Amino acid sequence: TGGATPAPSVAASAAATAPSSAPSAAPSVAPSIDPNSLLGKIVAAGKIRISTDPNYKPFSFQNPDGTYDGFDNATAVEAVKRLGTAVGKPIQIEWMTPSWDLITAGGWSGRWDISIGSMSVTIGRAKVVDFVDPYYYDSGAVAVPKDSTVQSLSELNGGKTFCVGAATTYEQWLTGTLEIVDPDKLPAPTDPQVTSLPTDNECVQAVQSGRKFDAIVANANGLADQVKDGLPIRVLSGPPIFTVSVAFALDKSGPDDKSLIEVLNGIVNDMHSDGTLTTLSNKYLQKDVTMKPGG
Amino acid sequence: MNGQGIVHEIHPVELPGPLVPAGAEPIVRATKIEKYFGRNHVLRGCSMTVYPRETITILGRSGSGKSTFLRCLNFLEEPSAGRVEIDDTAVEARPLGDRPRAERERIRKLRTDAGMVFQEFNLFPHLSVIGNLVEAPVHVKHVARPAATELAESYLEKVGLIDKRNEYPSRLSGGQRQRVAIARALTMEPKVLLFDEPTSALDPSLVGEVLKVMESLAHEGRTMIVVTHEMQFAREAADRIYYMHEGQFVEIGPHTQVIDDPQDPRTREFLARFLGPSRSRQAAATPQDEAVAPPPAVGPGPV
Amino acid sequence: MNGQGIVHEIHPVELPGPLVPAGAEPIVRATKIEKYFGRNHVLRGCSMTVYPRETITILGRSGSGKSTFLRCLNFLEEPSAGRVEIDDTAVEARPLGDRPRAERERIRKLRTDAGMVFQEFNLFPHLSVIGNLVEAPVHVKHVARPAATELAESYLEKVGLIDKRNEYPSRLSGGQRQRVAIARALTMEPKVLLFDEPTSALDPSLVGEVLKVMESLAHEGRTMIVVTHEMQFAREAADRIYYMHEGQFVEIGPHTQVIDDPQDPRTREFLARFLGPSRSRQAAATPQDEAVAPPPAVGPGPV
Amino acid sequence: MTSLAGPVNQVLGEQILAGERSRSRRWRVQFMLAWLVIVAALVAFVLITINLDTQFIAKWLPFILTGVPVTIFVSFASITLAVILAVLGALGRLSVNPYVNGLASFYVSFFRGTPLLLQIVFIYFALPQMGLVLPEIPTGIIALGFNYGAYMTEVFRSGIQAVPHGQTEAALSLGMSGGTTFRRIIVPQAFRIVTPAIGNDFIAMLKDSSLVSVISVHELLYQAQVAGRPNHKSMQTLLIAAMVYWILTIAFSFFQARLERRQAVGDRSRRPGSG
Amino acid sequence: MTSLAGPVNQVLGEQILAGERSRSRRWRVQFMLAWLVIVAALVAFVLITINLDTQFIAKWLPFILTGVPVTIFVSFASITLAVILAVLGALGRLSVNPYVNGLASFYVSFFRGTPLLLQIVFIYFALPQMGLVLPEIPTGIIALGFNYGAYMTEVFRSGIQAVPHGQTEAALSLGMSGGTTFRRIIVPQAFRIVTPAIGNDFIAMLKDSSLVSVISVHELLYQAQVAGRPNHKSMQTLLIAAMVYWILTIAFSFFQARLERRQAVGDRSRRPGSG
Ligand SMILES: Nc1ncnc2c1ncn2[C@@H]1O[C@H](COP(=O)(O)OP(=O)(O)OP(=O)(O)O)[C@@H](O)[C@H]1O
Ligand SMILES: Nc1ncnc2c1ncn2[C@@H]1O[C@H](COP(=O)(O)OP(=O)(O)OP(=O)(O)O)[C@@H](O)[C@H]1O
Ligand SMILES: [Mg+2]
Ligand SMILES: [Mg+2]
Repeated sequence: TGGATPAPSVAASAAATAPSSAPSAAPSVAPSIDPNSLLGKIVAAGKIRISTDPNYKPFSFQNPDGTYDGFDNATAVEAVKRLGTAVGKPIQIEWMTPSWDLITAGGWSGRWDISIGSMSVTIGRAKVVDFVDPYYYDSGAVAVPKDSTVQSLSELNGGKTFCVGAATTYEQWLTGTLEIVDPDKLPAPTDPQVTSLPTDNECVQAVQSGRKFDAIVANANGLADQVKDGLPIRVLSGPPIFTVSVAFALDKSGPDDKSLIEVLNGIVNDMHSDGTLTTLSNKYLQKDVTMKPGG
Repeated sequence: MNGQGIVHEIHPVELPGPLVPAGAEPIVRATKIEKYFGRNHVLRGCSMTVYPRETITILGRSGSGKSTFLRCLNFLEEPSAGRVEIDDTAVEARPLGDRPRAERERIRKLRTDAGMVFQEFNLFPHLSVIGNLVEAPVHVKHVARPAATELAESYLEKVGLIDKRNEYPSRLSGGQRQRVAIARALTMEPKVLLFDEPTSALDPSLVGEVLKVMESLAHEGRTMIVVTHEMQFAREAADRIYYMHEGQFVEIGPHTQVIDDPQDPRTREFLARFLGPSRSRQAAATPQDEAVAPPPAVGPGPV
Repeated sequence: MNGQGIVHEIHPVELPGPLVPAGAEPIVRATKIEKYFGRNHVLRGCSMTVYPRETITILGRSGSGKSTFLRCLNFLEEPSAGRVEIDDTAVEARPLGDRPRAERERIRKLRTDAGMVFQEFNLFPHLSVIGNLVEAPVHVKHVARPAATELAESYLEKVGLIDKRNEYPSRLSGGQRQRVAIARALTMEPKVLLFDEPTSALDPSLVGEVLKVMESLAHEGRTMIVVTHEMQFAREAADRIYYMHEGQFVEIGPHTQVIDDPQDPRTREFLARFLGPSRSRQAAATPQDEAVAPPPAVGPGPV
Repeated sequence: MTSLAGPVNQVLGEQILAGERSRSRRWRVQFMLAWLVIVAALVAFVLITINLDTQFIAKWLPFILTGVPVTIFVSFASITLAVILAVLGALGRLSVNPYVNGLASFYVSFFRGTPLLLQIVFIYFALPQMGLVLPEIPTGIIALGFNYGAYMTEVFRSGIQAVPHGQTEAALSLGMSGGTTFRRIIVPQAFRIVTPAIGNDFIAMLKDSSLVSVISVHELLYQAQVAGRPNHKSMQTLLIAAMVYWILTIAFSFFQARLERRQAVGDRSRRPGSG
Repeated sequence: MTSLAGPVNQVLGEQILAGERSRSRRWRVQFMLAWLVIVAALVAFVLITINLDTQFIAKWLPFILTGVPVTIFVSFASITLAVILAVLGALGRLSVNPYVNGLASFYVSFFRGTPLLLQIVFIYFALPQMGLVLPEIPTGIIALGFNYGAYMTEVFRSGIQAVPHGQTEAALSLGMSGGTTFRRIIVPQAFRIVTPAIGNDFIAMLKDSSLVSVISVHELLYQAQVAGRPNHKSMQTLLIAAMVYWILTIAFSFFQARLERRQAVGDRSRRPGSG
């Protein structure tokens, strides 16, 4: 994977003001934007409403001063800046924070324009939202309580108890409803007893408070972050349970989003190729997650 | 219903009282009032003729229909049949409602002409005494508030409560409340006053003050219809008494007839029962007591 | 407080009534009862001596402290000072509470000996008539339920309500309720019955039935203390009358004295006021009426 | 003398009764019509905007309905716990003992003063720290029970206080002890007074029990979400859940109204105004 | 004759008063002591089990508290909307018009029959489909207002019905029209009757307003979660939120109690039992 890119530390806010030294291969948008398309509406308003879930450190969180921060948010800020350049008009960001269930369910009724919030690309979701090209690749991992004797995934077969965040791909993986385009996913433990709490943070907290779960399934980076913070869990070693593309998502039932997707595809690809995403990944995750594993 | 055919006939025994000028026209004509509560036939063709300046008392057992009759007079209860005419405003029963607007207005006129005083006072607790009195003149008759206040004060004076003008009803005694209720009815300057057992809810020691006000009203020649159990009031203040039995007036006449010498067996039985076994002895007991106690009894009266 | 020093002195005017056998010991001794409500000094050293088989009536203006005195007798109201002794059970005032268990038991004994009948009946609405009567014998005296029921039925019979034994209080008239309340008190076979205006909450036409029961109790020689406004009852049934004025008994004696020939100016004023301007004329009015009506009036009584 | 009373009209009463009956029948029909129209409009709106997938619904409905018994069980168990706590709480709030009273008043203040959602989460995390690792359903029941218990404490207290003081006086004057008076005279009457409130609280509980879905209790709302999410038909499944809640509420309200009417029969006085 | 009355003991009353005062003072002190002990025990429990990070709290407290004005604003606005809807609803429920009555009864049944959380989500997504794209806060206010309005409709209705019928009769018999009677006689009395209920509903609303966090309204609970979760200190931030809710509730309860006492002064009758 591409750890070779130089990693200049760029804060999310700084990223917004950083000169886009990268070659802008984004298609210069035609002056004829359909005013009824999503892009047209955004340009007309000069504002884009981005949904994010600031309960998802290090991808998305808030600072004590209320500013939004994290890998997702920094990416969004940079992408919107480039969008502004492409349409020749600066675009403001309005952050929206509906609960995660509401974002993943689709049918946003125009409440917000786009989700830039670590949404994994699944076949099910693709039925209700349109995805932009992936901006990073996520992998799931299994953690066990620190004092657990479990060492490998196979030991969790047969009616063990699991805790996951509600409405996540990890819950879907456990319940056997996860359908992703990427083929390499490990088989889930058999007959899992699943407890789904609002986020995986609650799972860790539950373990901390003395509730007994055999394992927690969550985002590998998030779990790593929690281990770093000294929480009483241990991540099982071994290959990720699955890896999945993560992308910006737009509501399928909303206004025509083809032109916007086209522009955003260009922008995301540029941000890949000019190293911006890698830089941000290194900053927030201390590793590069923007390259397709094995790709 | 078939109201067109209703003609008010004055029954021979309905002779006007002594205060009524000869040849005066009746001010209240209630004609063949019927009232059903479901299948319960509570009023059975009650008619009443009242002349100006008369005080009428309705007597009768509990449940005989006295209150219902009084409430039919100002359509607080919708009669099942019959007609009420008060001072040229006539309204006929429409037991199934749906009155045209003009008729609803006539009912309001009729109610304005017939001031009612309830057993339970029914003062407006959120208004001061003076507020209770001026509310209706201001909002019904559209009298200017200062004029209404002046009028109200004159009636408060009459019932002896001018010093309570700014009190709230909750801070008055029962007797005072009832006097305010009377003043409230008077402030609308009604043609006839209706009283439904105005002293029954009062402590025995507070009854007197209200009866005094009512007697003074009777003596100054106001037209009043009074349902009461106060035999003494009926005897002293009523020009005529209507005795009701199971929804019918079975005896009508002055107290010298209805109370002191009832003709109808039901009236006679009522007076016996009503006064109760101990009270009925009252009249007879006094002489006996006098016989026992050596000095001639001065009676319970003041000196 | 300083209860040790309380000695019950029988005031010279507290002569036992005519039914009391000579030399009988008093059954109720209330000694120097004081009662404060905050700074309001409601009872000011009230003493009362009651002999077995006596009927005592307490008269007095509204607010003079009659109910408070009665309620102090069975400690529904804690006296501020004084002592109550009923049939050898003596309890002294402890205005600040904290009685030892034994004394609380004595109060219960005292209450069991003094049956109380309230103005508002206070029947237990969730129990049938018979349930109301047997509840206390079963749970206080631990009488077996069948025995209690038998006793209860005998008293229901006495008040003429045996046919209502399984009714619920809500389905009785006021007069019936009060008679049940009397039967309930009787079923505990108390030494003395306390009545606090037992007829004030009743419709005038229902007063008679309750007074009748009370009179029969008086005549069969039960000890009773009755607060009432029914002058007629006081006159006919009371052996002695205590007249209370501003928390003190200011006149004590038989009705021939207290009602018919009051000595104390306050008693005299009360009787005048209480009977009210119209009622005070009653005694005087009857002869006048007789003069007007040619045939000698048979009065309101039945034939 | 001529009769004072005219002939009695016997037919009139029946005529009026018939007229009143037909009027009230017409009224009820129109009332129901109004409901029908509104429900139809709502259904139309939903069909237009949500694009119901009937096949999907038919497939998942049984799964969603498995949440109903859980919802009802949790509600029943919670209301039972709440009643017990409320009786204790009300006794405490009426106690003359300052410490008992203080404890009860603290309980009421605390559980009424903070959001139920927080209480559920707290209790979920706090119980294990006190060494009590209960499964999710009992945990949810405890949280709901404590919360509603606090509200109902006040209901019970006011129910006890609503029993007229004359009842206590009558019982005491018959020689009953304070305890006997309370148990035999006050409590039975207070219970009658508070039954409607308990019914209402149960109906409210039916819906608030949906909050325990956050701690993974598989009740109605949870099941609806689980069915909807992976298939991205959340709006449809939630709508179904809403309908089920509504039907449950209507059913229980109906049941409650009948119960109250039945209770009231004994209470109604034969003659209004007689005491 | 000898005086029937003995000497009047003037000191006794003052002695008793002083005794009663000192007793009630002692009681209050003990009561507060009980609270203090319980609060101390709670704090100790929290400190032991949660391991409060004071530095973290100090850093995030301002962030969390930014939710307080939102919570208060949303609650106030919602209760205002609810009162308006409840007045209309109560009028509808009392209307003799079967259609109006049907509409009002549907409104009450529907909004009381389904969970508030679902209503918030539905209204959030349904309004834009009806062409009404309101921001989140107004949307939340509408959802809360409609829900509480349904509950309060019944409160208002029973408040209006609690005004004794004699009041209506007195007004009508003075010649007032139905409208004047309602406006000038019934409504002022009904409002007094329902004020305590409105106060209680406002306090309940303070806490239920936390549910609008799901539609991106940054009120107190939301802020607490956002501060806590990513830093793995949810318990601490939620605890802070709970404290703030509790303090708000106590403050408003206090305010409400004072208001009610003030209102009650005029109502209290001088002599109990006289009518
Ligand atoms: N609103 C009502 N609905 C049904 N029945 C009623 C109603 N009002 C009165 N009645 C019945 O009508 C009859 C007459 O009642 P009404 O109140 O007129 O008697 P009353 O003569 O005034 O008695 P009282 O002296 O007790 O006041 C009674 O049988 C009563 O039960
Ligand atoms: N619980 C109480 N708290 C304070 N004051 C009271 C209380 N009960 C009675 N009082 C006052 O004590 C005085 C005497 O009241 P009480 O009820 O004994 O009078 P009463 O003679 O029975 O009058 P009535 O004939 O009206 O029943 C009154 O001034 C009354 O206001
Ligand atoms: Mg009547
Ligand atoms: Mg009294």
